[in-house]
Amino acid sequence: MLVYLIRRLVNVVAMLLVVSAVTFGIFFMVPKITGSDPALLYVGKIADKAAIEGIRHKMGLDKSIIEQYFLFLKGIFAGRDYSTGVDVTHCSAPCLGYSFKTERAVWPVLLDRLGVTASLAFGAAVLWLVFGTATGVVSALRRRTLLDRFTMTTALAGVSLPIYFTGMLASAIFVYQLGWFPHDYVALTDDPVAWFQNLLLPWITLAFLYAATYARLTRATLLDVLGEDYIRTARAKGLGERTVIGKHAMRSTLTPILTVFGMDLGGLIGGAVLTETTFNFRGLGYEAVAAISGSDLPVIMGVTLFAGFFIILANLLVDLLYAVVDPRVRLT
Amino acid sequence: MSKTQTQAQSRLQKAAGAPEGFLTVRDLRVHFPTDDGLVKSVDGLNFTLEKGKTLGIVGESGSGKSVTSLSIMGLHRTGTKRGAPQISGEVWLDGEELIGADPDRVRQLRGQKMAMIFQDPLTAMHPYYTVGAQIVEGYRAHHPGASKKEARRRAIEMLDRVGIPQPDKRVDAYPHEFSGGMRQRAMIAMALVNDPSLLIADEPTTALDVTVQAQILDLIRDLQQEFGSAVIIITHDLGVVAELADDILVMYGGKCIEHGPAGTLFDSPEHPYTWGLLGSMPRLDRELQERLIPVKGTPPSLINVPSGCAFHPRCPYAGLTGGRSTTEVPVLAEASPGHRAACHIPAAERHRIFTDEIAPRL
Amino acid sequence: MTDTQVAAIPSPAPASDREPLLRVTGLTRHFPITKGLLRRQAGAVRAVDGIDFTVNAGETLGVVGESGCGKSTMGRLVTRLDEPTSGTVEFEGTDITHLGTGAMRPLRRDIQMIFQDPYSSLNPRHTVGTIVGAPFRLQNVKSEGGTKKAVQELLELCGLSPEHYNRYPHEFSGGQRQRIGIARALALRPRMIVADEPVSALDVSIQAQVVNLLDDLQKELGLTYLIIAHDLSVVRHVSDRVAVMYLGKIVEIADRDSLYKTPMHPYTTALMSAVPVPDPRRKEQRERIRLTGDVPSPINPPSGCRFRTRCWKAQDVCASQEPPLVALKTGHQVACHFPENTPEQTKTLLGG
Amino acid sequence: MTTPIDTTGSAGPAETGPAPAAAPVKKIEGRSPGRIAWDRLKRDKVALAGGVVVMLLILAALLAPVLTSLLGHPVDEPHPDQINPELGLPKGAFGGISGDFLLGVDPTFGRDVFSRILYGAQISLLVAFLAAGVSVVIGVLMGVAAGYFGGWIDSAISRVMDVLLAFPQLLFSIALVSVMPNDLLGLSGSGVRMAILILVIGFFGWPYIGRIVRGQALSLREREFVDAARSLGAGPVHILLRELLPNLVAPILVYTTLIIPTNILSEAALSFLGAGVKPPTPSWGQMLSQATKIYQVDPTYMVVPGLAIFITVLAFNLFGDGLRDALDPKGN
Amino acid sequence: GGSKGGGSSDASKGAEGGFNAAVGKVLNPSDKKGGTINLWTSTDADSWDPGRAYYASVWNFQRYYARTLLTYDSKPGKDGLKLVPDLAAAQPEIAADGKTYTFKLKPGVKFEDGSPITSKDIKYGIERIFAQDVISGGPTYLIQSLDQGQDYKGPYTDADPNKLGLKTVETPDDTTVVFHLAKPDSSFLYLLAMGSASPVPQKLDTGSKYGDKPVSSGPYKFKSIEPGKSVELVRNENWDQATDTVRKALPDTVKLTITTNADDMDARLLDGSADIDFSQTGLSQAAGAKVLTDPKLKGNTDDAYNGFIRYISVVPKVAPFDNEHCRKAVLYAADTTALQTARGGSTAGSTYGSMLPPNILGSDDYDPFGFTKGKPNVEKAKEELKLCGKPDGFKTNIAVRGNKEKEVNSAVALQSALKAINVDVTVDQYDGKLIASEIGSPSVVATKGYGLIVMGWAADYPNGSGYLQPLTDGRFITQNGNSNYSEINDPEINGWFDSATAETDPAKAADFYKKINHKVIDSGYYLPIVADKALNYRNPRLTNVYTQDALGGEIDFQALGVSDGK
Ligand SMILES: Nc1ncnc2c1ncn2[C@@H]1O[C@H](COP(=O)(O)OP(=O)(O)OP(=O)(O)O)[C@@H](O)[C@H]1O
Ligand SMILES: Nc1ncnc2c1ncn2[C@@H]1O[C@H](COP(=O)(O)OP(=O)(O)OP(=O)(O)O)[C@@H](O)[C@H]1O
Ligand SMILES: [Mg+2]
Ligand SMILES: [Mg+2]
Repeated sequence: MLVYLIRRLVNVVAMLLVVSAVTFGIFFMVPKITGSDPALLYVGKIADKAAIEGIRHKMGLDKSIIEQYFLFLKGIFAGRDYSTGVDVTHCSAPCLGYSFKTERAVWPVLLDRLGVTASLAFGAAVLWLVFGTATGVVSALRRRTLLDRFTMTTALAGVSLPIYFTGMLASAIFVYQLGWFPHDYVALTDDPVAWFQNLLLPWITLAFLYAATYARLTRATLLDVLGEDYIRTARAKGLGERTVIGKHAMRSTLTPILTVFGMDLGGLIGGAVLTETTFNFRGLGYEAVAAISGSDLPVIMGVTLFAGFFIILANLLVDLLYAVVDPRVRLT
Repeated sequence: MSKTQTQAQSRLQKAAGAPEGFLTVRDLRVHFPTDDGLVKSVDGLNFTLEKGKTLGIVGESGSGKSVTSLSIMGLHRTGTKRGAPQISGEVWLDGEELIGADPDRVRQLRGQKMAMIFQDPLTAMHPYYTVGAQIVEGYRAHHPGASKKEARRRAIEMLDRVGIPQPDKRVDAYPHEFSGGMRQRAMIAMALVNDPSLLIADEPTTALDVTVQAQILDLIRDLQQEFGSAVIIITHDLGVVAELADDILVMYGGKCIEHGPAGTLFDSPEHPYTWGLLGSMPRLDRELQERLIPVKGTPPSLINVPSGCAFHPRCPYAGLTGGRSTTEVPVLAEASPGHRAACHIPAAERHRIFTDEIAPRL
Repeated sequence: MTDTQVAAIPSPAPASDREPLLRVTGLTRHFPITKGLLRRQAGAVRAVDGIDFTVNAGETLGVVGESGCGKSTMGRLVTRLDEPTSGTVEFEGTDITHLGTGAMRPLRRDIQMIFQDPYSSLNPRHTVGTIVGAPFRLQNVKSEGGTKKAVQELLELCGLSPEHYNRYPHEFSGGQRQRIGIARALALRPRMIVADEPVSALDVSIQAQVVNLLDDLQKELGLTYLIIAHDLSVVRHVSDRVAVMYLGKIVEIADRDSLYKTPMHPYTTALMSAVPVPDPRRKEQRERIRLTGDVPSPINPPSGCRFRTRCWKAQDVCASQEPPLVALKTGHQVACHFPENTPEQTKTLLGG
Repeated sequence: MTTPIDTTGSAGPAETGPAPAAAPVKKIEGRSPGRIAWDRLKRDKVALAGGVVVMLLILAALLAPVLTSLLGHPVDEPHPDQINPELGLPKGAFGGISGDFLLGVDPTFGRDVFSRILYGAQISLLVAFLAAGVSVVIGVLMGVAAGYFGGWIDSAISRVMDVLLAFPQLLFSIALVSVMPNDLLGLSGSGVRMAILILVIGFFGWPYIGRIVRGQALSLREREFVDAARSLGAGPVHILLRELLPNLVAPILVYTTLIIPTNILSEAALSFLGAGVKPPTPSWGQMLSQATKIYQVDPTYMVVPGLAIFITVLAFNLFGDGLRDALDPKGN
Repeated sequence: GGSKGGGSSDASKGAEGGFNAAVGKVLNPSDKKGGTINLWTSTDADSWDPGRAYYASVWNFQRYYARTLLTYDSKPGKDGLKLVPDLAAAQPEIAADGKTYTFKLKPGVKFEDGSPITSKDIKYGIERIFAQDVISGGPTYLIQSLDQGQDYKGPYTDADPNKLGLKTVETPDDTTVVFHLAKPDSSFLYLLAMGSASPVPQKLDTGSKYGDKPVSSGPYKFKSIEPGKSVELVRNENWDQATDTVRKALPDTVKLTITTNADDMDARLLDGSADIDFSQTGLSQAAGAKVLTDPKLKGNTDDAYNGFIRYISVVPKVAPFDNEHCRKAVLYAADTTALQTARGGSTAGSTYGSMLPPNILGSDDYDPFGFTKGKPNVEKAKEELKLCGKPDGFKTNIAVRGNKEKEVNSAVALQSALKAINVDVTVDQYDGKLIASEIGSPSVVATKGYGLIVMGWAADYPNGSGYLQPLTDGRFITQNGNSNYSEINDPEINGWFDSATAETDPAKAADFYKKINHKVIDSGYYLPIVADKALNYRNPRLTNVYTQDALGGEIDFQALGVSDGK
């Protein structure tokens, strides 16, 4: 088990290295191919050759890509120093880079944004997990009834709606027409009540999308499980239907759902790009889009890696969880 | 719709009074409505089984053996939902009718008075719970007063009884940690934990090797002798029924075509299909046959069951019935005491064919 | 007729002058168990662990044994669907052990295979015509009258209707599917057919049809069979000689009658006595030998004689020394330190 | 070998029994697997409805020029008379919907939304289909290779899929699209963007197909008909193409129809985030993106493309779901 | 809608307001101190370091905390274009050759830490911008003006012990600064009025991090800066009203809230919980529509010129625009109303006839092509096409920043207008971040055949040279980051610039700029789309509201007060 964990962690690191190398390669190579100079983005209206050279040097762009990548990695593990002109500012490990646009280390900014994204993701996750699985279960148990057809059609509709559309629609109705919800992010630590009120609509919107997926998934899985021999065995033992469903069927149903859940949550924490853009929440996704439109490469790199980290971490956690839930899985 | 019908019928039957036998199945019909048509999996099945006796049900794949057993156990889906079979007829267990009974009552009986062993013990056990937990669960479902500890003691005792070594350790193992034979033993332990008076074993050894099969068959026999329960053993292996059964019921196309004491049935089978079964089997206990005597053709569709005698398209002697076999459904008729067969061929003719043509080649 | 047939076949003993059709020596197949990212080998499933046997032209060798003892693996090695770890497979004196796909292709005409599962051995997306015609296409065989005609003849030969040419496998019953598989195997007129559990997935009544078909085809076409099965009665019915496998080894190999009448290896005895007999009256009288426990894992087979952990006759020597497969009687080889029914022992154990 | 062997057994007297007539194999005789699926699909009214809508959409997209000339106005033709010059919004109520402008006009230019929706459908469907094509080609090749050859090939391909799935895809896509050069491979303008969109969406989509195909190939490889082919001397190419591929057609078809709506959503999302095709080429996501600025005062312009996406995606999903049920051997 | 003025009873109702009430005059003049100004923005500042900022609103905001030798007067309209002494005690002494400027500092001016502001701090502040690798992003005019071949790299790498190695600026004593120019420059004083010429105390300089906490020389100092969230200014106790004739410093606190949600910000503006939009780029289209259709709300808005002219460069280096008639054909065929609508309608800008914006001396309503008539002149355009020798039209490309929706719309609008004369235009959107290497690179423009380029320009300092020189002076053409997209290199124009620069009288200089402007338009190098306006909402409770022309027509933040004292 411990060996497994260590191996998996090594694996996680390896995956992150690959992700970072690919991201790094692409974003640092592309300007070379297209012939645009990232340093140009940092000068004022009138570009002066010497100034560009200076900025290239400051950003380390005058080094080879390998060297740059190596420095980047070094920053992650050991931290890095950046000159401010008068002295140096230390970007401590894990230093995901330093934005010359905002003169800030990327990592603390991401941590800060994470609060927004995590609030959004976790709140929505609770909602969709509860409602999604509940509807899925009801639908599976009332299979082929009107209720089933109705919920499944709604679910399919939910899957088919782009979140920015539902988000806008919901905002148009509930925020601007009815004025039920406020519309700007407030940190939990600042004002829990406002935090809740402000997040409610994005939660519901996001949860609607995912709940639909989960309802479908739950229904399909539960129906499969209900066809399993061991469910028949449980009934043959004379167990009540409640026990059969609640204990035997649900346990097997929840396992794959938790897997998907872990992955979804991991992905979302890495940046709920569309939701944050729709609701103008300055989370990781929003930050990333902003960084992309501002060509703030260190931030793009940082968010990509950060998000990749969460996805991979979710992968690992899901695998571990699976091993806990399913005794047949041996972690070796 | 079918439910009301069933209830109406059951009320009628209640009036008719409980039959004598411990388990009596009367005119059991189980029909599955499907997209392709109505699957008549079981179509008018009758039999009686006494306590302490073993009934073997044999028949080809798809002849309705499993469906019958699930009906007795009340394990089919019920209600008017799609996919649920239409069940009619009666199943009397120890004076109680089950088909029309309150599902909750049937549930109470399940696992307590009647229990079942399934073919594939690996898929029939929940992979996430320990073997012990699954036995304990079955015990406590019918002994609500029993403490966890008590139930666990009982589980260990049962595992010991079915011959699992180190039961106090193995009780905490998961099904996948058992070998096939051990799993089937554990299944049996689970089924017997409440001392059921009826045990149904649906192909309990098909998934097992011969040597392990022999162990399991011995175990079932021993346990039956010990507990005196009624046992239904379902299989397509005539050898297995011969080992265990007192009575044998041969099913074909959802119907019983022959039913009688094991000895009689092997000695003087009445139905051409039974002859076919016996003739197709290479046997270790006999001199080597030159050729096997197969039943030609393929099993019937249960949607478009052949008219008249369902076996007639495969029956080499269908010509001897004067055309009745294609038009008239044969009824089970007593051939000798306790031995019934459903065949249009005149009894005398049948005996002649058997003694002259079949028996010498078996 | 069986007796006559056995007699008709040149008896194994003087066969030294004639090369057997198939000769297998020291055949071994270990499946490595790998671990971790680097695919480090952590052990091996010793599925087939050094077996020798021969099959003569025109005869049928049956192979029995419990699940997992390596029967199928052996069959796949012989047909070169799998590459042995060591040992050799010779077909008509040619060593085919390590031939590549291309070099093997011509030989494929001579060795064919019938598979166990009639549902999975036919590609559900191909018509019967395509399936049975595949050998012609793959081996580039042109038959006069065209492939279609040849296929239809084959179908008829196997008791199917030529009209089935354009149908799909799912439209057939298990027995019919198995016939399609047999027709495919026969297409190139092979010398030898390896059949892995050809009937165990079938219902008894259908099983007999297929067994008879195999029988008839052998007579008609002079085929040589290597038939793998776990059902001792079926094996007895179809074989001339029978090999009993246990945990990757052949523990006994003998003429059919010799083996069934006077089994020498305790495992064979146990196996036979475990077969349920379809005769209610005899169930009380029979003397049974009941093995306890399950087959040990082929990853860690017991030392010495592999059967010793379940053997009632086992002694110390069994744990330390592996018994060699030796002929204790003409045509009867057994690997046991304490064989039963040896010629010296009384042959009266089995009565009538 | 002139006499066919009597295989039906000769237990009975030869003269008895009618001709075997191959037993009653029911009436499903003669139906190919595809036929069976079609028969099942025909019974699924909802899926059929989805299919019909899909066909209509494709038709509408193909006939966009014709329909536009019949019912609308040229796609890029501005109608300043429809626009309030002070506000830049349609003069008429409901986004300027009128007999002349069936779905209203777009803000700023007063272009015919009906035409733009139709031409947008061309873009959406083209990108979605071609991207699906890219995913399918790569996914099938990789999946089959991994599943069939196993060993290190499988490990390597699976790793690549893991890494790809660990990428924050949306983020990465926007970033990638935004750094891609303007002209590429002789294409320019909207063509480049579409090509990039197709490649990016297609590329990130392949692991999903790849995994499914790999799983299928893995299980098919174990099927005995593969051994049967090998025992007849078939090489890997024959086995892959003739034996495995026909069996993969069903899952590939299903997942293609199911990946298309996902692609439509991806294209819309990227356009929404400003990384889609460039104006004046119309696209649904881009229209929604424009609508974000005015949806509080002119919701029609948001609702129309939103519904277009919704209907299209829903139709594809319904059809894909139905197709999956129809092709699923487990289905009743 | 309307204001939720709360309990305030007086002028805050906005009765005295009205549309454009703060344009050209002071609305609600008042000396009432106290309260908080609530500025909101949906775009964070580029930097609070005066040396590194380029956003107009940040320059405006800098007047709260960064004083300069001279600054623009607190007056509405053209009066605000005048430079008045701020840190300087008086206007500089300019040597007769026009090349030496001597300033005397006011006594008693202090930084927020109480230390006096000396001439060295001024010099140090100017030196910082020479370190473009550290202090990047801000205007660099002073480098061009003062480096004069020294190749000075800024104080951080300065060998001079006091880090005051720039030779062209002398600080003979703590209150005197002397600037030596290479040649006379009538724009020089404007450069000194930029925040980038504000004093920075060397001991408190934190280099590239200075923007985290700039040291105040003005009436307010930073209490907090939370990037992306908020900024708060509080009174600087060490600022002395007596030393400052420009600022009234009415509020106690100035808060800037940065939101990502522009809709939310507009909602807050309209309901009064925000006072004014910091970025002054105008209400969103939705809010604009709401405001304009409600007379009461409209009364709280100003729609002032912001100094930008949005234009399309016609590039003579790209055929067939080497032919003047082809250029003119495009200009005549352009539908300026459609172009105006594409930018958001009449509130977003007026159609305009030439290339010198209305707030700059020398501008007039010259309109030879009739752009302000708002109608294309297709007849004339076709005539020109014939003269050009392309009666059947031609093909060309229009380059536009992909991330600027209004510019894309403009390109599309021109594209469709030119169809009338068979000119087939391909819209080519490039990545807006890459201006410098796309349209800013003449070779790229040539290879990609960008005959038309959509852009906008506002002067960094309000005179003709600040506006026109980068766009039209041939000597300003660079290989990267070029702004003279039309690559106009006309000796006559260049000469006029020189004359204007040498001219110390702004009015006379303005005459030259007028000539340049007319010539540029006559030659068909530029198609002005609109003189930009921004429809901004102001809270009726604000006092001393006026738009400052030198600050890009923005409301002068530092003058604002609140009537309700909150
Ligand atoms: N839920 C169901 N829906 C439709 N048909 C069913 C259902 N369950 C069983 N059947 C059909 O009923 C018939 C009898 O099935 P049953 O399982 O009883 O056969 P069996 O005799 O047990 O065969 P086997 O030996 O293969 O287990 C089969 O044709 C089967 O297809
Ligand atoms: N590809 C493989 N990789 C690893 N182990 C294998 C592989 N194929 C077979 N084995 C193992 O080799 C042993 C022998 O398998 P084989 O299939 O030959 O047995 P068998 O005698 O045919 O059994 P059965 O009667 O169940 O078909 C088993 O333990 C099996 O698990
Ligand atoms: Mg069954
Ligand atoms: Mg096998």
